[in-house]
Amino acid sequence: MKKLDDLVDFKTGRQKRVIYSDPAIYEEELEKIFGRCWLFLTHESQIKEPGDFIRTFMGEDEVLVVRQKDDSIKAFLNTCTHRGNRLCKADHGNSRKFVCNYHGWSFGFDGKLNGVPLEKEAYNDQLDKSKFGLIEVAQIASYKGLVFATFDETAPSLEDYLGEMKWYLDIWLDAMPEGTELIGTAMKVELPVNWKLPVENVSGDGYHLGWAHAGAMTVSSSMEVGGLAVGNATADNSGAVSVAGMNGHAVLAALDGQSGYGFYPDPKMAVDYLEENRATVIDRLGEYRGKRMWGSQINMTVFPNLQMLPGLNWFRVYHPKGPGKFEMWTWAMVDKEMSDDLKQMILNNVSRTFGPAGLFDNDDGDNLQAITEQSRGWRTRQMDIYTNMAIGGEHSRDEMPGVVSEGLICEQNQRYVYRRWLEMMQADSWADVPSYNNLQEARATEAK
Amino acid sequence: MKKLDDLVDFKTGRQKRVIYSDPAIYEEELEKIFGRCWLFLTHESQIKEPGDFIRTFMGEDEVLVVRQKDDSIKAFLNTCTHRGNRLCKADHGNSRKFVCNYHGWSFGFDGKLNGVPLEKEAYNDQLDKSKFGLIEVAQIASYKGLVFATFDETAPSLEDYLGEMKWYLDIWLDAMPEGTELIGTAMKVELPVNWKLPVENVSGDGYHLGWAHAGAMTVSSSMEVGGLAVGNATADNSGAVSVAGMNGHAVLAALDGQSGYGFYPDPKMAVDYLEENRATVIDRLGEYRGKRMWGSQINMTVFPNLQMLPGLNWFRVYHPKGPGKFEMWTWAMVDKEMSDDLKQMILNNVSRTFGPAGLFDNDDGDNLQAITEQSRGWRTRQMDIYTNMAIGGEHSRDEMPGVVSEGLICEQNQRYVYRRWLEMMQADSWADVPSYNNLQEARATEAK
Amino acid sequence: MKKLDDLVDFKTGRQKRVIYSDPAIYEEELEKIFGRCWLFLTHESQIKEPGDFIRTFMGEDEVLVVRQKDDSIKAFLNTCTHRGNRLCKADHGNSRKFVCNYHGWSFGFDGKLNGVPLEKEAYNDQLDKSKFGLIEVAQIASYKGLVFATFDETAPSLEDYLGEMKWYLDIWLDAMPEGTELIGTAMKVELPVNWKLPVENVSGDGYHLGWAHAGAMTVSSSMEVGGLAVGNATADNSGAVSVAGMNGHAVLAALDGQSGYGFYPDPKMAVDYLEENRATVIDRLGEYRGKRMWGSQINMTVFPNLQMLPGLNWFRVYHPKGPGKFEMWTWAMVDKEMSDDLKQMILNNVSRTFGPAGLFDNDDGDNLQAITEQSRGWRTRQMDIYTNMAIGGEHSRDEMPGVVSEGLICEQNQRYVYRRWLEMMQADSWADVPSYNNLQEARATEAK
Amino acid sequence: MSAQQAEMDVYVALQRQLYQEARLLSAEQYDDWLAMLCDEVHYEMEMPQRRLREDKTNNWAPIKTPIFNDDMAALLMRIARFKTGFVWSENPINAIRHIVSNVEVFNTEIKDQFLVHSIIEVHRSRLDAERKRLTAGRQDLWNKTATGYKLLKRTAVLDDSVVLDSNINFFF
Amino acid sequence: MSAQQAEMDVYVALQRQLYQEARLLSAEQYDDWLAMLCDEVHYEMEMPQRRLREDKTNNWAPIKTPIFNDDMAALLMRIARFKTGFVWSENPINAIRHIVSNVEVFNTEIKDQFLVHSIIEVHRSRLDAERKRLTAGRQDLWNKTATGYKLLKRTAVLDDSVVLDSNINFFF
Amino acid sequence: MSAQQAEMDVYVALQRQLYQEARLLSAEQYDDWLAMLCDEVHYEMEMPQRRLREDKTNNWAPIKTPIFNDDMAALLMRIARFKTGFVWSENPINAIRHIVSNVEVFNTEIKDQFLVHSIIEVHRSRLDAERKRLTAGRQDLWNKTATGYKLLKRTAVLDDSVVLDSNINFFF
Ligand code: FES
Ligand code: FES
Ligand code: FES
Ligand SMILES: [Fe+3]
Ligand SMILES: [Fe+3]
Ligand SMILES: [Fe+3]
Repeated sequence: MKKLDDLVDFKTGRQKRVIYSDPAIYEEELEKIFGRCWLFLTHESQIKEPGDFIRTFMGEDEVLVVRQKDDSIKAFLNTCTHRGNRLCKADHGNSRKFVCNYHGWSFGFDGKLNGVPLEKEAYNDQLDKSKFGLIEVAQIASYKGLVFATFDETAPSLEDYLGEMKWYLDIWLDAMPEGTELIGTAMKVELPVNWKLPVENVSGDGYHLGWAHAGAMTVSSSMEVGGLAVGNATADNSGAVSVAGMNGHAVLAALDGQSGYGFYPDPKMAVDYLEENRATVIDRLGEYRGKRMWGSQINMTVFPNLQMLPGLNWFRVYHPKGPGKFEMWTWAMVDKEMSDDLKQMILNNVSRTFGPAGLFDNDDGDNLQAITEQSRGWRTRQMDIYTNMAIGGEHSRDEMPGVVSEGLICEQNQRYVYRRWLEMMQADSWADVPSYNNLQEARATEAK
Repeated sequence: MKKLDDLVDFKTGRQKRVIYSDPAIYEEELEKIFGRCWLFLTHESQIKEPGDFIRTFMGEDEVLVVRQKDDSIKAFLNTCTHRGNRLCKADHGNSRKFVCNYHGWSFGFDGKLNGVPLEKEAYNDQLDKSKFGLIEVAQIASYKGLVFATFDETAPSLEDYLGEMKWYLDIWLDAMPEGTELIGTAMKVELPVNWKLPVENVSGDGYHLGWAHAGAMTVSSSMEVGGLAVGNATADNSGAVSVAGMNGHAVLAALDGQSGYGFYPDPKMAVDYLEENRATVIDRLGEYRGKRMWGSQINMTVFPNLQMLPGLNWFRVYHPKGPGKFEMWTWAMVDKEMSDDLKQMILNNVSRTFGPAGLFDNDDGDNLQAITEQSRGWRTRQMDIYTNMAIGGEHSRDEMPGVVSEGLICEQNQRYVYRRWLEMMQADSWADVPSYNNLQEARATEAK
Repeated sequence: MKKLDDLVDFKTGRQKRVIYSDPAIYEEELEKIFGRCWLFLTHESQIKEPGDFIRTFMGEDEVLVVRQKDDSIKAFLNTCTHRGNRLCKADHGNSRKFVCNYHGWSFGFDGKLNGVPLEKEAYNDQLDKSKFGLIEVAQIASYKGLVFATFDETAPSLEDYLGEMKWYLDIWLDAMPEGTELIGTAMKVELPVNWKLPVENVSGDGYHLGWAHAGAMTVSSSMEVGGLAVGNATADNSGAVSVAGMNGHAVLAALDGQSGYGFYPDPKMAVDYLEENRATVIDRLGEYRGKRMWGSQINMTVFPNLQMLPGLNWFRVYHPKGPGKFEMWTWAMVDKEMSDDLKQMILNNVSRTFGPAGLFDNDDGDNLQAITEQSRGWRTRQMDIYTNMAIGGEHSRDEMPGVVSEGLICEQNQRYVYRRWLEMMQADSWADVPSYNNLQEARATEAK
Repeated sequence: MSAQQAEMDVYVALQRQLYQEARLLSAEQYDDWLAMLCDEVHYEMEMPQRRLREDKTNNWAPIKTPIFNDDMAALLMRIARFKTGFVWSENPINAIRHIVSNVEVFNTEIKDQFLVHSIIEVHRSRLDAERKRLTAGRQDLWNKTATGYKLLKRTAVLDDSVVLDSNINFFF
Repeated sequence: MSAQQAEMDVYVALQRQLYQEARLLSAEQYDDWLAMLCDEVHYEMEMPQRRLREDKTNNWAPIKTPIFNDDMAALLMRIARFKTGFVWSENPINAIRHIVSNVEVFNTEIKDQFLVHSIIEVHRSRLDAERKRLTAGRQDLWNKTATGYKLLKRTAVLDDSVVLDSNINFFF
Repeated sequence: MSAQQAEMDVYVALQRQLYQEARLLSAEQYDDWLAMLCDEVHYEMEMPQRRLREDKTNNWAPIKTPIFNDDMAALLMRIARFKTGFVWSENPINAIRHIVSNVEVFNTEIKDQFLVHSIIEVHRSRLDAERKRLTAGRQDLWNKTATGYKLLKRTAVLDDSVVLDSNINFFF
């Protein structure tokens, strides 16, 4: 699909609108991106006991993620190998086995086909059950609690896939000794929007906060966040950074150590927790991350569809449902050490800010839907749109990996996300996909 | 469409899931299958009087089936030849003529264009009305009360199309001297399911009964049906047969002479009727069919979309509405000789078991919908599914035509239905479509 | 797309049904017809003051039409040039500027990008705002109050595009000194219908009035209209004409000078107005148009999607929403001179006859929807339909431009509309599109 | 809010009246329905506009665009049309259901005249599987008369800015 | 119309009864629901037909096609099926809501027996984002007994000629 | 079922109260709505879960996931946001209708405190032809006070496991 070349231009930050509406491009995405990348499945804390399972999606494919007896985790296509029925209709739960509703084939939660009704009478014992176990994903792995899988056995290891992003992920996943957990269940919302638009937004769009969310910020902001102001009257980019160029992953980060709770109307309880535990975190992550980043407002994007806001404790994955539709699943993720009261307070605040009735979340839907709709008209779809803010500001910092620009308000990250999108779409296989696990290399590439 | 070759494999009973979701394959089906095969239109009993009509579908094409003055039956596309308006919006009824709502062109119920408003003033009598009659189907014919039509004038005769299936159809259509009739009106249900899935199911899937319908069987089964048991705990295949290889038509039959009413909670009235009339039936159909088959639980499939359960008195046709949608129309069919009380009792039971709120029917929808949905995902759609039960058990029996396997629980029939599907899809014309009206020939073919 | 050749045959008045349902043909229409033709945007009276705007569509593209400070009118794609958000969500109103909801970019109502939040802090003043103004249409122009635009800068001038149709448009637009105005707001209705069907209908289908609208005519007709009668029992074509061959534009006209109000139950007030002002109109338009046409039942069609009924004071535009869907927007258009009472009476009557609950309009929807649906079936879609009424009756009249046939009941106009459709669809550019601004020429062309 | 709620028996009676009216309309019992109307009845519904909250200028559409703006004569004409037998779009009958909810009844300055708020949803089953649904708010004035409650005025507001049915061959 | 409206307290009581019945059905409290039925209850819903108004001939479907045509035994059988635990299509529960409106209550010739009209809409949330909705009219006979009002007969009419759900694992 | 029905006048009064509340919410008359709430009001709606009936383990989501979990302060904050004039998604107004049905009223152990069940459907007309509809069940506690009935607690249950609107800029 060389024609893709003119759809995205990294140097100028240009995109053609058709990438948000064209069905053929979307089909290609299902194969080249969702069929190849490591996709988030669940957090280990959601499936603690053997038999605990969650039903989720990889692209449009439905999968069951199940905790095994040996504490390992497996993921299967949620479909019976006999006539293809959906195997499990529950969103999550605990089950010793999965029995198909159509003919009663019974699969262990290890995916093995254990029971076939009338195996003797009807199949004359000729059925080789070992050939009809559930279909597993090609690779599955965890990074500090987060479980990912890919359909592509040639995909690089999860560690390599995450690359330098791990340094940032650790700010949340490895800050406290006991690590993190998701609490409650997913808040699921379906939007008539192309899946790339929310990813673009959270990956780097600090610019919209002061305007699109002016109403919410007015009533619920409790402290300054990375130099943002209601109505974008002013902005101070000195205390924050945009970081990208890490295999499509990206980070937006304030550097004050507290502003993550800036959108909570009453963050005291959370801020106290930060300061009580900061010493521990500095021990584990060092001065810079422990002091300046832990607790700050940070947006983390793991390409292609996982986004997290430590501090705010917000955690979200997107499941595409067609070129103009996706489901977003949102959770609160917390440190296990937190008190039950603090966890409840955080869950309430995550819901109140970015849940289905969230003061902030309710500002974004119409904008993203409108962009999707405005990528369809015959004339409009030919238009280019741009993420060209602060082009040329990219540099590196010794204290952190990745390509850096100053401030939360800067479109560098979106440009790098779209570059990765193009790289994946144009590659015939993983062999053609560049790795940016080494910053020099990455910069070299840009130089070109 | 040679690529179809790898979509269905007769020998191993394999199918690719994409046949249940791909729009291009569906378009091909409309032309190669619904555009060529003999399709059920109505039962003669539904349109007794001249002018009686029913509005139905052949594939997605809407047709009017009308009883003529000379008692013959005609079928027309339900569309005006002027600007193409739908001609009749009623589901059925009696009408002397069909007048178009748009400009008032008036067609006799023989399809002739009789009246054109302002023919003189506006058309200056230049309109050759004989050229604007309603469009008739290419061929129409009845077999013992069942009216079929085809859009293909090169299609074989209905008799040849049904072939050896007639021997089985007669067990219902020709058992009693006065023959059969449909009572009541169609129970119509729309399902988000590919049309082949219910056909596959009823054609040969005795396997799902004990499991998928365990709840219904528990409360309403009144006698043993072909060796089935709730939960498929056990099964006895000795008293029943699966029969296929007859131009895609198939039969599933118990051989006890009563079990057709086994799913009626209180079948006494119906069973009495069987025994009172069995002598007559033996006279007409001979010992074997009269004793062992008449009254038994039997599933009959006339390729591609008509299915009947004599005994249970259930009669159903499927109208495709896209790759992932169809309407199913269900009736009760009875012997004309039956008393009004028995007919009413049968109608109530057909509705209660397999109607829109049927104890049994309500178990199938979700399974078939799930299979359809699980044929869409990028990864899942690449999966194969199998109907490989009891492969190799095919044989012939002197007492009955067709390829036979023992028992109701056996996937032979599904394999033959998909083989026919592939034959129709690959044929450029009827000339390329093999006929299996001679068993030897049929077996020879398999041998290959 | 030469294959289009067999889709429409001008000589015999034949069309293939697939033009009403095929998605590829529709995509082609968006480019070749809605992407090239002059499309109606609004009436100048709807946007009187600087900053008055209306949100409307050109094909499926959303545009803002805005009155400028210098009283000129501009039209912009209703989409932000930053990330492509919908700019204005109001249907109409008055605004000094359009501020995007996503990041607050602020555009003047002249389309200039005036304000970019944090232009200095975030864009480092590197953003060339002059390059990010709103996207204007290629050409915009007015004809006596009606504002049109085109996306094609190579399109002929509006005057040339309208050609001889102007002679007819003036019967309404230029009859009275102060000209016309739209009153009230658009009555919007969405129909599951192909957009060409209502255009065909109003362009020349006097034939359906007596039949399709028999109920409405029975209760609300107050005077004879161009020889029509309820039930099409009779018709007198002497007092009316069908006129076409004018670049796809068409006219259907009674010649009595009053029948325009024939569908108003109580037209006295309107008819009095006609006679009080007829002298003035004769002065301006001359005897023929002033006496015989002003006030008559007249259907005017401006290709491709604008239709007007002077007399009835009905005004309608169609916006396509896919091959099988469109929105129709209906207004009452009146002479500015009319009294407020008369204007209100007219608005009530336009609504009561052809509004969403209109006595007449409510008769058409089902017919047009049915034609659309009956253009989809595999067999039905292969059928041809015809507009072959009174072929050969075409002639010219010295007193009026265009190709003329006698009477309101005559399908000449539809044939010419479809000829134009084919010419536009087959043309690679406007250079290939024939002009019929000279009748001789036009006739010559037909002769071929 | 300041409006005063009607007595309970009046509230209940008018609630029942509205339900009965709905059933009559669904059953096309138009003569019975007409008997529920005052001779001076005014029946109106206007086309909604989507405008910016801050945009209060009146140079936009000073005239309201009616979907209905009927007096008794106009209502009789609509019903007469149905009775001609020529309204092909309603043959066969499109099964229709008038679903009424949120009935509120308040007193007015005028004795025996009551302000009635309600919501109506119209569900129609069209050909085969096609369905249509329209939702509207209603504000009525009902007069208590010797022969029962009679509708004096109905102002309905359609809850769509684009009408999503191809005809409105019914009343709200 | 000639039917005589029941006393206000009866009207209100039966309105509450229908709402309570709806909540019990939505909550699958079938035993509590059964306690609201007369032993001789008749529960029926038939398949709608679309026929031309002028077509009054009876050579078309003299027998009515039932969706439900149940006596107590049949209702008990349906409920017994739900209780087997083998109805896989209802596991997990499809969240269901029985929305009742337009309740009207009239006296009948029989003392303590009341004719009750109502409309019911059933909303079901199925897997993930899938929803189903069915609308029906109901005409009931309720008897006033020492142990409260009991349903004697229910005749429901589905407002679709094609059923738009894959099962009707519930009651209207 | 054992719960005891409230007196008829209380039932009718609270039915009217809920209809009035719905109209105030549809009209964005938030101050009037606030006047209907107790200061200690608790307003909650939680995200539904689809789980197997037999799966009673509690190692799944011991914490409930709230869509709303608001006290008066939180409600005031939501309303304050609407009043900032910066909520672009609600400008123009998305015509909204709060459709209330199945109101039931029961006494509680506490005098002058009533348990109220109801169903609410929210219909919104968005841009052009777009519509959204959400259905929910509600269980309320209302206190009878000198200044009328006041809402003490509302527990709503959304009838979808995936929210089918892009925002919930309104109350149920
Ligand atoms: S499809 Fe699962 S057991 Fe047959
Ligand atoms: S379309 Fe049927 S008469 Fe014209
Ligand atoms: S999209 Fe309009 S300002 Fe960013
Ligand atoms: Fe946002
Ligand atoms: Fe089954
Ligand atoms: Fe018309």
